[in-house]
Amino acid sequence: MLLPISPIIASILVMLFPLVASVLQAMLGKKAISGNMALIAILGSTIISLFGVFLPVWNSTSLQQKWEWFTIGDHTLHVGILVNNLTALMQLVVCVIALPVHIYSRAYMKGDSGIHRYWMYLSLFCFAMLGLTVSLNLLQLYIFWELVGFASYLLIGFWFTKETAAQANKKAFLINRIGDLGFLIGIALVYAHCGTLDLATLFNQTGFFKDIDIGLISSIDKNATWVTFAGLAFFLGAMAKSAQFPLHVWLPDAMEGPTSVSSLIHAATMVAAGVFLLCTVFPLFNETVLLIIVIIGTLTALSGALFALGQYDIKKVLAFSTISQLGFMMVGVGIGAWDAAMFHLTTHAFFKCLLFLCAGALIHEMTHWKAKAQLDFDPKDLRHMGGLRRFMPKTFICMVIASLSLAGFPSTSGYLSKDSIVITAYEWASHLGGAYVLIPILLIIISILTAFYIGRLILKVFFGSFKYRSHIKTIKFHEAPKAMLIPMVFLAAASLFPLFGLSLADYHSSWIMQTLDANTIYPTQAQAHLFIPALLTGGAILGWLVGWSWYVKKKYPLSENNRLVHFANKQGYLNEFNESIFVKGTLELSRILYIFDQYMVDGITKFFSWFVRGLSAAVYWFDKYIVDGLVNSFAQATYYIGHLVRHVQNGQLQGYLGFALTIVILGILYLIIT
Amino acid sequence: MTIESLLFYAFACMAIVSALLLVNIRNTARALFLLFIVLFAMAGLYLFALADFIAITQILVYVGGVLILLIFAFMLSNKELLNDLQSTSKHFISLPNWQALVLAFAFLGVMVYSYISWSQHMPQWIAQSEAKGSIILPTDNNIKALGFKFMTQYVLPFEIISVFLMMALIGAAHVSRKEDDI
Amino acid sequence: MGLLSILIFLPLVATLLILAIPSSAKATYKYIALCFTLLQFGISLYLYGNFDAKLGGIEQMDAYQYVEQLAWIRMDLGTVGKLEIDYFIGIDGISLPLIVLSTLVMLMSVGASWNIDKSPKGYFALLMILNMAVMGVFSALDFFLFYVFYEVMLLPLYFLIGIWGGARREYAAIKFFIYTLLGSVLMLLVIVGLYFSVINPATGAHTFNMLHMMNPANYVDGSFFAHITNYHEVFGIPARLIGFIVLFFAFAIKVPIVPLHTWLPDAHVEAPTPVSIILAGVLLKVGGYGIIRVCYSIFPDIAANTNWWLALIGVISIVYGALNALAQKDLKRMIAYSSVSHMGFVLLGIASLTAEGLAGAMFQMVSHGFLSAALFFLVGVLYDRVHDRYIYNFRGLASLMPKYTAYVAIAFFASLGLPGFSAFIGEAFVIIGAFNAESMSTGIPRWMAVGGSIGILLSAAYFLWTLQRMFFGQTRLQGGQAWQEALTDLNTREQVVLFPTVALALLLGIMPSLVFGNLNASVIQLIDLIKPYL
Amino acid sequence: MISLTHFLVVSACIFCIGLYAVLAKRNTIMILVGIELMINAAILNFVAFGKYDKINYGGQVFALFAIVLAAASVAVGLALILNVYRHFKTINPQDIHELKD
Repeated sequence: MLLPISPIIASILVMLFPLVASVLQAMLGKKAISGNMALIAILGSTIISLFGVFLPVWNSTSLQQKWEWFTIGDHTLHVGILVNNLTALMQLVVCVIALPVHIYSRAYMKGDSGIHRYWMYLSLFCFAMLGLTVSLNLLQLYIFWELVGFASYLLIGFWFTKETAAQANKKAFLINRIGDLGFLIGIALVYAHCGTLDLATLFNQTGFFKDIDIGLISSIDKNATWVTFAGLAFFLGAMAKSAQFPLHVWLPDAMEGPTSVSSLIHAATMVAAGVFLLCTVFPLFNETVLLIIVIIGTLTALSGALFALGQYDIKKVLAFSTISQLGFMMVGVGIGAWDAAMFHLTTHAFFKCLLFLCAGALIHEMTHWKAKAQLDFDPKDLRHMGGLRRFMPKTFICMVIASLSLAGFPSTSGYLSKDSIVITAYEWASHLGGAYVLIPILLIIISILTAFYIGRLILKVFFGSFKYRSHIKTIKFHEAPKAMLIPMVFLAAASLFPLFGLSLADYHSSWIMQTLDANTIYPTQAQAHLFIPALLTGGAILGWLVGWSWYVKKKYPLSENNRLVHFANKQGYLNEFNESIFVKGTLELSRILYIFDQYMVDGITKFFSWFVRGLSAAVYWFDKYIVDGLVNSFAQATYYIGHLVRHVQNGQLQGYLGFALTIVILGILYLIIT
Repeated sequence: MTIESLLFYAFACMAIVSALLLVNIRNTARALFLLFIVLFAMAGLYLFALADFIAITQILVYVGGVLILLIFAFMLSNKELLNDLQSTSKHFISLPNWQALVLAFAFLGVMVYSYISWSQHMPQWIAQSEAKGSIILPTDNNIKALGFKFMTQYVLPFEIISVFLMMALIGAAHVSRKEDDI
Repeated sequence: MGLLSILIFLPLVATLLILAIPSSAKATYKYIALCFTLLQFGISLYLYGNFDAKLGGIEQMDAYQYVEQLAWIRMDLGTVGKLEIDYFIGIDGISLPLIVLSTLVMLMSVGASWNIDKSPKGYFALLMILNMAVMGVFSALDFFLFYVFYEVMLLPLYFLIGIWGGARREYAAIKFFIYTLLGSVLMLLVIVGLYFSVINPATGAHTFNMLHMMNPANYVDGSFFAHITNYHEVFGIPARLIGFIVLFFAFAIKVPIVPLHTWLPDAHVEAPTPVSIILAGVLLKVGGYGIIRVCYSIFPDIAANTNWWLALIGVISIVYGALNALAQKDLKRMIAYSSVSHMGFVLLGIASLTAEGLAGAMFQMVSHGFLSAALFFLVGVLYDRVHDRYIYNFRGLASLMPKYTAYVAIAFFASLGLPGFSAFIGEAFVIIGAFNAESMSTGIPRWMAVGGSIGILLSAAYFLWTLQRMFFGQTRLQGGQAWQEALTDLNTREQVVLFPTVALALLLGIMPSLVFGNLNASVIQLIDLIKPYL
Repeated sequence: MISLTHFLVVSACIFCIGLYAVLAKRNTIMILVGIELMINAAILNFVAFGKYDKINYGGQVFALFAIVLAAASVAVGLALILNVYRHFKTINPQDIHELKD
């Protein structure tokens, strides 16, 4: 025990610090714009998380505590804290990533008019994310799950006056909603069949790590239809959150948010929550679901890498890279190597966060320089950069380290974790045989593609020549400020292998893998540990050489209007497809339904009222003209006769005479006839 | 066809046509002159009924008195009628008032029908007087016979009608006097 | 005079007081109304505080609390028997949350009525009569008394919409009136039928007592609605089924379900803000309450057989209402359709016949009660300022009215079921209950639950779309500079009205036991009542 | 020898024309003229039938009476017309339909 409090209390504190900071920030509003509260809170959280939760729990014990929440019917739901290896690791990763991002944000967001909101939202996100990691109850987890989505919504739309940002956060939330529905359905299915949502009751309090047979879940038939459906439902939730194909479309758009936010939420932590969820409920998955996870994961990795190739927006390249890497993690879960997935999640969190922070630094400086030089261009566009290594050498080094890690270059953390997934996938495929081999082959290709697109990014940004070189002499191009560099350097250090294990090449000896041992059923294949890393590294170097000749030496073989490039740049026209099919379809349906409602449903009402009014009018007509008409016609006949006679009595001599003579004639005629 | 009947038809036609014109003409002055023709034609017709004295009287009294009176009354009565005189040139013949027309035709029909049916069964006194030969002949001295009758058989009605005529004339004069004279 | 009676008849005192005070002192009316509603709210909180959560209620007379029973009408009808109408009130776990909700919503609506200047005397008098009727409906246990309150509720609403409403107020008022009257007239027939079928075991006379109607033993053998020995059929349909359908129809109009909902958008759009608040906050709940208290409790056998259809109607209402809301351009109409969608959850939850579903439905009613009230109030705020509600006429309000935007955003997110807010608990448990129904074999297939959950997605779509369209982006207003000046941020009064609802939404979202605790026993009791017929 | 019927038909024609004038004319003087026509038609009848009454000479005597009466009636009639015109400023019988002043 490093701290005199139990890990449970410690993890509650870890959660509460950011919440308190967020509430305080909300109450103070514009009076507190320094962000000190948020920083102190996350610092406290990090320290407590490391010393109060992670170190006592890691590889030694797992704890849970619950409090009654409410009773519904015969079931009582609890809220609680579950601390085991998985949750403690996840919590620590979130804290450790969040801390540098907070420091970085102080410089990056300086001077923004809404900065008080920024700190409030960021703290809210940290609270939700940290709460998500240690939730005991699935419903509780779901609540935090949506809350992180909400915080992400707020942060994506931070610059809400920008139309694209307002569109992007709506899109992000809606697509996440689809996943949330899946999650909710999964919860409902589990509740309906197991009667509890308690993770400890369901999967044993250590999660499933060592004793997979103890939890309640072991007593159910894993091949039941509902298990498949529940697994798919949970996976749907994870798909949306972790931006899996085809629900990944929100993530590139989410880059509308501040870059610091992108690095924390949309690269390192929140998007990884899907993977974390799958690891949490892993025992629930049966073969079918796992296979689907693998396929979707591979598809995601492939499409992400392909789309990343065609992007010009630096953040979008990184966003697709994130999608691609999340696909790797999904494959890891799908092949049963969730330990590798978690490992990759951790390493990815560091180097991807770093990549984003570096990109943020670049954008930050580009924007400043642009403002000073009074030029108008998109500061995020790769085509406007080039040769920046001379002006921002430190950023360059950090970014290169992160890129090497992403590409899986030996001696970086990425090398360890990515190889662990690819090699395990190979083992898995060779165990199963047949068409399963496609998966590792695809993964290798994707890895090489990864190396290529990140190489493209580095080469385009830092090598070659700056597009606006003529201006550079008069207006100096600065290195990023210290407050931004320090977190970057820290993360760069964390992206190298020593943090995760002393062995430079053997991922098995990494402490994460040692503790989170997934007990995969298929045999290890020694030769894979040799040729796959060699293949990957060789492929990466080859890719960089090609990239060098293409992007630095300007021997680019493809035209910019190449259809493939367009396809990748437009993200495979998925957005357009969604827009025209789902969005337009739903809107059209709603419009049609409203017309239906107005004219048919309400029309029936109106028809009835029309009918009743018509009927009453008819009855009134009958009454007026038939019933009353009989009475009136008597009166009228009398009146007419009177009127007729009155005509004779009109005081006109000729009239009198004519009338008299008429009567005479009639009399004579009568006489003649008789 | 004898000359007598030809003349009769001519007079009859003249009377009827003039009368028709008389009622249909708009111009009152012309109508009054047409009345003059009608009265003459009627006097002619009386001759065919062997009433020479009546015919003479008709011309004297009507044409010489009544008609002159009418014309004078018309001339004296108003400038509205004179206006009417001027404005009538457009419509030489006025549109008939259809109720009156119907009534008039009805009467005509009834009368003609009754005459025709009646001519089959003449009243007895006509047959008797024909049989006795007590019908007026063209050779008879009507004026003398009338004089006798007025002075003998019809003396009382004659006197009454004389007084009546005087009363009427005095009354007419009284009625038509200027009101200021009272 | 018990506390419950005081709660019911306090507004009547307020009405008399308002009528007695001459019009020259019309400024006092709103303070009188406020005082009395505050007092009512206090009483309801007291009732809530002293409520024994262990007692179930439903058909057990001694499990009701704050019961008052007085002979009201006793008439010897000779051969027909004795007419027995009681003044019989009491509350159980089903009515308690709704009574507390009603007093709160009434308080809100008085707060929203602060600027009424068109004949305030009549307005507040009618509002208070409405208040009395609502309290009466939620606590009456004699069917005749229930019906009286139910009808009394209509009249003030008709006038409130018809006199203080918008441009097409007469149309809307008449539509509303005819629709609800249609339901209640049919209900009267069934009430009479039930009266002649049920006898009070103590006196042997026919009775209107609802609790006696819930006990199968009290039915006269061979009577029209008799439980076991029933040979009566109307057009080949069993009499009890007819009775159930007619009662359901009456309450379904109130809920409202698709396709009996068309009065709602019109009434809401034309009604003044406070009346919209009451309509959405309380009136719709009368429908849900009636289905639970009357349809399900008196006809449990039919309820068990028809729940598939009810759930289907619920799902259709959810999806249909949500899609219609998506097509709206008038903010108020959109919220009105969202009410249809959200009340569909209530029906789905009730029809699921599981404890989770029923409790979720009750929770949803409570949550929707003050959230929709808050939403309508927020629309009213905008309408007060510029007399326009057309969504396309606004843009970028967030820069102009930050506080207002914050409240709108919170209310929207709370309504779309963001966890941490009350609507989430209601909707989630309705969905969970509907899923659970298959395990409990109550006959609700799971695709209905999935269909219902699509409603949650759609509700996010229309709320977020509105938020993005009206509040985000660069400020651009239809009315130009004039609007820009007119659109001031929320004032203190408005914040005082809004803050409690938002706080309550958050509180109930975090501590749902505040509601679940009291109604759980009643829900279990109701399930036990229906279970034998499943 | 002209038959009696001839006279009667001609007198009927004249009578009807006079009748029409009396009923249809919008001028009191023309009405008076119509009356004269009718009287003349009557006189023609008197005269025609009088041919068969040689003993009393009734036809011709009464024809004379009738002529005298007609003259008197015209005199009185015209006097009335003038008076009426002075009073009503019109001689259209249709405008003269009030007995009171």
